[in-house]
Amino acid sequence: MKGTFVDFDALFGHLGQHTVDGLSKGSIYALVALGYTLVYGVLRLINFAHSEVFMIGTFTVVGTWSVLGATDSPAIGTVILLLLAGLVAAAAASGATAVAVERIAYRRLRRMNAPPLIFLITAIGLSLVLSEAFGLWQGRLVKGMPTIVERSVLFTIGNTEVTNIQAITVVAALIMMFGLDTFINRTRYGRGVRAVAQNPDTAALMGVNKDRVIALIFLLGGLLAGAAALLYCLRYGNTRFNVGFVLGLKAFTAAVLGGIGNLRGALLGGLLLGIVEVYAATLTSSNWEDVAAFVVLVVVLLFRPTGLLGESLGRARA
Amino acid sequence: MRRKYVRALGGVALAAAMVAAVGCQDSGGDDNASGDGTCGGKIAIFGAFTGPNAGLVIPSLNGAKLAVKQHNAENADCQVTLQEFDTQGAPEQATPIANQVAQDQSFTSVIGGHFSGETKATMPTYEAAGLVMVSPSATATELTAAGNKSFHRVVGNDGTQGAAAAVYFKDTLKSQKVFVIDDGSTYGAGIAAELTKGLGSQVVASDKVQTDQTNFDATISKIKAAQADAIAYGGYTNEAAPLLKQLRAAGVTAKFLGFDGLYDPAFPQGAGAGAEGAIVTCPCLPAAEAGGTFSADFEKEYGEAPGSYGAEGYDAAKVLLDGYKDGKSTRKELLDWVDAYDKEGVSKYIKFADTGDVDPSKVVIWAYEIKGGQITPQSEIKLS
Amino acid sequence: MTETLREINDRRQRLTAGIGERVRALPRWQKVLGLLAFVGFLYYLPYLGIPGLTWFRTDYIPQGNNWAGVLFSCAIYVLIAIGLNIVVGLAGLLDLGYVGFYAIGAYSVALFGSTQSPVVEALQNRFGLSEQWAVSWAICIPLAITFTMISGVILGWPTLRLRGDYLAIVTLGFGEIIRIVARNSSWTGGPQGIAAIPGPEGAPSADNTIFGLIDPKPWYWLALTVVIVMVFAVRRLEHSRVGRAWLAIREDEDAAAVMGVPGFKFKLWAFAMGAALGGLSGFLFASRNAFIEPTQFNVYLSILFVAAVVAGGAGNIPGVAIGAFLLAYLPERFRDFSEYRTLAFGLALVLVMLLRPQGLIPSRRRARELADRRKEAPANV
Amino acid sequence: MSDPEDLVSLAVSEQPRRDDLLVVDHVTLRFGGVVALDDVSFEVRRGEILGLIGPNGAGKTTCFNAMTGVYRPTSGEVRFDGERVSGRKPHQINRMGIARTFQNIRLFPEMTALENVMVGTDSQHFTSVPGALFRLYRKRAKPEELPVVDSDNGLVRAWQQTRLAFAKVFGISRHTLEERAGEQKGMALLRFVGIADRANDLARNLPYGYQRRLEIARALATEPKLLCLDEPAAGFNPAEKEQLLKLIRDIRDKGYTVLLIEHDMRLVMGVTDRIVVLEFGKKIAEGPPAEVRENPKVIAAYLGVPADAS
Repeated sequence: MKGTFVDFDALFGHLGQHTVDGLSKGSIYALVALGYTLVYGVLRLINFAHSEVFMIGTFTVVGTWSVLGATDSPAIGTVILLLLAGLVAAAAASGATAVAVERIAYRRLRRMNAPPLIFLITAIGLSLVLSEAFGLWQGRLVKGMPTIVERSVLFTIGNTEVTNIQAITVVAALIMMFGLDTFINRTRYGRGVRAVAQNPDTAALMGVNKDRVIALIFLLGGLLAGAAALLYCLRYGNTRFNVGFVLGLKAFTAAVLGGIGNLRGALLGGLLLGIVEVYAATLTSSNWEDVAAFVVLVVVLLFRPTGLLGESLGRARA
Repeated sequence: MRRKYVRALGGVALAAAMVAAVGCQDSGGDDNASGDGTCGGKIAIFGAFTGPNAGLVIPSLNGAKLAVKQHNAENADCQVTLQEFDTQGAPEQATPIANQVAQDQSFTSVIGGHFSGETKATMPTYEAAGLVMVSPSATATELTAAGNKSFHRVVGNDGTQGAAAAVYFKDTLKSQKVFVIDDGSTYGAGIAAELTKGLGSQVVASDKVQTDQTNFDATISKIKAAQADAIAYGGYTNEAAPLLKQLRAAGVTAKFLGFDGLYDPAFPQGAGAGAEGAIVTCPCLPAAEAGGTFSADFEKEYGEAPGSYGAEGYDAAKVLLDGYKDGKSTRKELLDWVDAYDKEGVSKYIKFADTGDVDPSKVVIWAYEIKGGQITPQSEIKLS
Repeated sequence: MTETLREINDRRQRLTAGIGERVRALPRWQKVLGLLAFVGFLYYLPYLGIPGLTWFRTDYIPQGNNWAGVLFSCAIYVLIAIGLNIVVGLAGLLDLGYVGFYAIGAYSVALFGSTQSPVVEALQNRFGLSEQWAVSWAICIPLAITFTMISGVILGWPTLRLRGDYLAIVTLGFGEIIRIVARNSSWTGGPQGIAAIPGPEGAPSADNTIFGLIDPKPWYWLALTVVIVMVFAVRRLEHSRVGRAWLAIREDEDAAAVMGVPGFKFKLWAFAMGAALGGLSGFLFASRNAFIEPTQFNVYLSILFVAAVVAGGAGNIPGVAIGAFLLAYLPERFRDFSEYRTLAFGLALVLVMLLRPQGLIPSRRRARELADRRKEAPANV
Repeated sequence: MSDPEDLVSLAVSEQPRRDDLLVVDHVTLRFGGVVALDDVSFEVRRGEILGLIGPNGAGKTTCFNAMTGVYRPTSGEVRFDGERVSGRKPHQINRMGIARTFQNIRLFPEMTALENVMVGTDSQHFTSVPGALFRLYRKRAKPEELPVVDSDNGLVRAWQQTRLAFAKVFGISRHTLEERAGEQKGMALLRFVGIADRANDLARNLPYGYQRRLEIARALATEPKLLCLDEPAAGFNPAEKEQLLKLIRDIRDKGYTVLLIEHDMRLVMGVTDRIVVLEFGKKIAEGPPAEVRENPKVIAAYLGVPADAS
């Protein structure tokens, strides 16, 4: 056993590998963080139930695959079919959940003009209801699923191995991120979103349907969470009723780190958080990674009180 | 109008005072079953019957229930009641339950606790009340080190299991470089420390993961860097299953050994193909080895195999039930009865040392291997 | 369906409001007398034997928990809620890491008061003290309060400049850090926790006559007394320059600063006072249970605390007290539904927030605020 | 004004009257490339009512914010009573003796009118958490400060007498004295601005005119040497404006110095002693109302005719 608490050799010996690991871990954070950031950017509220939107996505993937009779490492055609089916089902389920949450709870509260704290507590309640419902229904232990895509090393740079799953995760996250960015910044719907984010009342006067825009925001967040759920299943092959809690917390941290309400901030924050965690876990042991994550958050907020890239969806164009 | 309020207030106050004076009843008041010759009594069983860790405890509860059911069927004149108290595994919930059981004189013995934390929190209370505790699954070494008189367990402690695992690594697997991981829980960290003690210099490196962790990249790099040929994991299924799955996916082929926390059908299910060939040690007898018809009865009753600590739960209840059958009906008599107990159980031969541990020579540790997604018995680990 | 519910709710609200007005109209000495009777009733609660009311005892069901023991937990939660209310309800700061202070209070008495703690053992070795030596319980009280206040200031100093939601996530991180450090460090007893934590009569033992191992009633009375003292203390703060400053900060921080309220200083005080109360409750909790381990202080608990405070009625002591009481009491009373406890709690939270966003017993201010807001909100939002 | 019952008047210092209280000394303020204030200099003299006027976008509010420490000038400085204003925190600036109201009313909506004013009086007080909790800092009580014994009920009377004896022996805590003083002064101020009848109503429930007056009362409660009013007449009808004029004059008569930012020329002309006119961030005129009214540049600015036309 090593006597020292901090093991620099372990970190710097394979720095590239740890960075790649961190990036792939962080891209899932980033995708979930986008959901938080979208809602926060428009409504200025922490959608605590978003973590369960993600959780439902993972269970949908498990369900879809088991219905389709997936087995370990199937033929390539089947793989693509399973991935597509998983993506569609998870995105649909997550998106529907997110919109339902908005319709059932938040819209009513908005009509009442309730203060943000009330939204937060409602969201906490919803989050408890959803995760407990799955805990009761699906049991509380980890649920395994078949390994659809066998891990293989795609290419090696020095002593850094990049695997196919890591590549898929990062690339998929980047594509979705930029797709969303384009959608928000270049389309008519996106303009509506930005208008509501900047000033809801003026936007309403200009003929933007606020309810529609907000539903759209929740839908987008849900779809991304569904995609994140598929990537999560590919990478980890397990899920649990409370999988959302820890991941949601991390994703929210990532969103704040990058500047909540800022799409690019969510990406940056997610990736950074993933890297910080892997570095910290390597440097000490895995049970200190959360401490490292939160310490980095506090330090960043001390010097940049609104996160790395600053907040506001409305000004996301930079 | 005002006067009415005054009178009403006064009336309420008076009523309260009277009820306080007269109705000073505490639910624990009925002390009938104290050695008046009647046979039978009430046993309290406490543990995490709900909550995230219930899966590990339910088989034990079912085992105890089965034992009581059989006893009551055979002895119509000596009925025993088993009262469940759910703690969710939390010490702060177990403490008031201990108060409740201690104060209710109709309870004459206790089965539990199931986890070390709740046991540690409640041992002094039960001891003060003179209640005998027989635990099916609290394995922390220090529980029997503090000189507590009432605590007994029908299960080997972490020290024995850690030592057995060390022997297994040395003799059976012939591992030179063992990587030790634990989940930082009371149980996991404790047993990993015992193993590390037993293995000495063969431990090349270690890592601590945390509960609900899902990504184990850092741990895997460490294992690769250490070029370990075997991995030991102290902890539960929820982290072990994803860890093992990711380990195998990352191409690590080192032998994987877990402890009784993984003696759980959900472990091979969660880890999938990756679990194949993994070893799980457990101070519990394989169903086929368990004495008599226990596992058949258990399967008939609950439609599934006994699982983790099913036999221990049965044994814990049986130790007490034998006492009731023998006419023991006070807390003192039962405590003495358990202290002197000396009989073959379904999981092992049960005879308690002074500390409350099973006589070390009677403890059996088995190694199980995951084959085809099933936990199958491999061999008994001989300690000496 | 929610509309009908709301209607019923409104009707009930009018009814209870009438009662409230009438109670407020009573002369002062009658109110004092009523209050005294209520306090007396609270002290009498562990014996609750009034026919009809025995249904409320948690040991009314066979698998039920000890009634006085549950009352103790309720009192601890109420104490936590009163502390959290200073931070969330009065000063309007969203603290999701309150459990950190609770843990620090509990660990203060465990680390310094228990003969089994590594810290005490280190002190024994360092100063050649006997194996029985440990810091006495009474000295641990100021220790716990001091440590928690200091940690409140340490947490608040850098973070209180942050805006609401940022503060929430940073405090949440703080709560996690405390737990992780407690679990991963050897000087805190690690995951094994610490046993033999002393009470007023010293280390837990069967010889203790009042605060013994078997009967939790004295512990409940102790906790209740602390709660009552703290309610008075917090009311003193509330009805002083300090309380007004907190409210002003909650209402409009910038305007308050312009009116000469040193916002940072008073926010720090709010944190420190809230932390001290959290620490005190952690202290009582640890002494009573005589054993603590890090898993008891997870961040989930702080989220539940905040939920209880808001659902009870933030800013109003009776409100937050009832919220905290129900949080501790309901799961124990309805053990029959044990598997569904959390689900039911979540549902209840959502329903309370949708139907009664101002909380169960709102502060009168807040009730009016929300009623007004509803009127203000245009129908087509 | 030496009447001890008068709680509203500002305690007049020994300093000579009519000296400069606040000096704006060659202040320039740039935001990026935009010059919001361009080398502006003027001063507010003790005991006067100074009007700061100008058309929309002239830099009135910017100037106001520079004077009250919200913005730090790019060059030049603002001095209050000889001390620099910029770089201090808002509550420190209040301590120096500058109080302000807001153009868009910013009361504490969930507090009563009296509580709002008492937040202001609190700025002169010292009780903090330990003081409010333990009340250890005690002063010997003056006879009029002692608790009264007036009840007919024997029990209550006994209690009151106990309190009296206690207060005689141990004195009265600073907290109690400050609370009492704050309440008295708060009520006096509410009477002064004419809204005492709604003292116990929540600020949000007050009518608009009352809210404006409450803001003034709250600012006065901090005992400012300089009271800055930011468009106090916005949204008022002529009758209300007339009442406001009277109130502002009363405030001056009580010894306060007033800086009035206003859009409405008539209001400014009627009440101010001197006027400073800004346009496009520059000072274009300064002087008594009659003089400023005749100033061609001012006329041009207000009528939209270029000033250089002559």
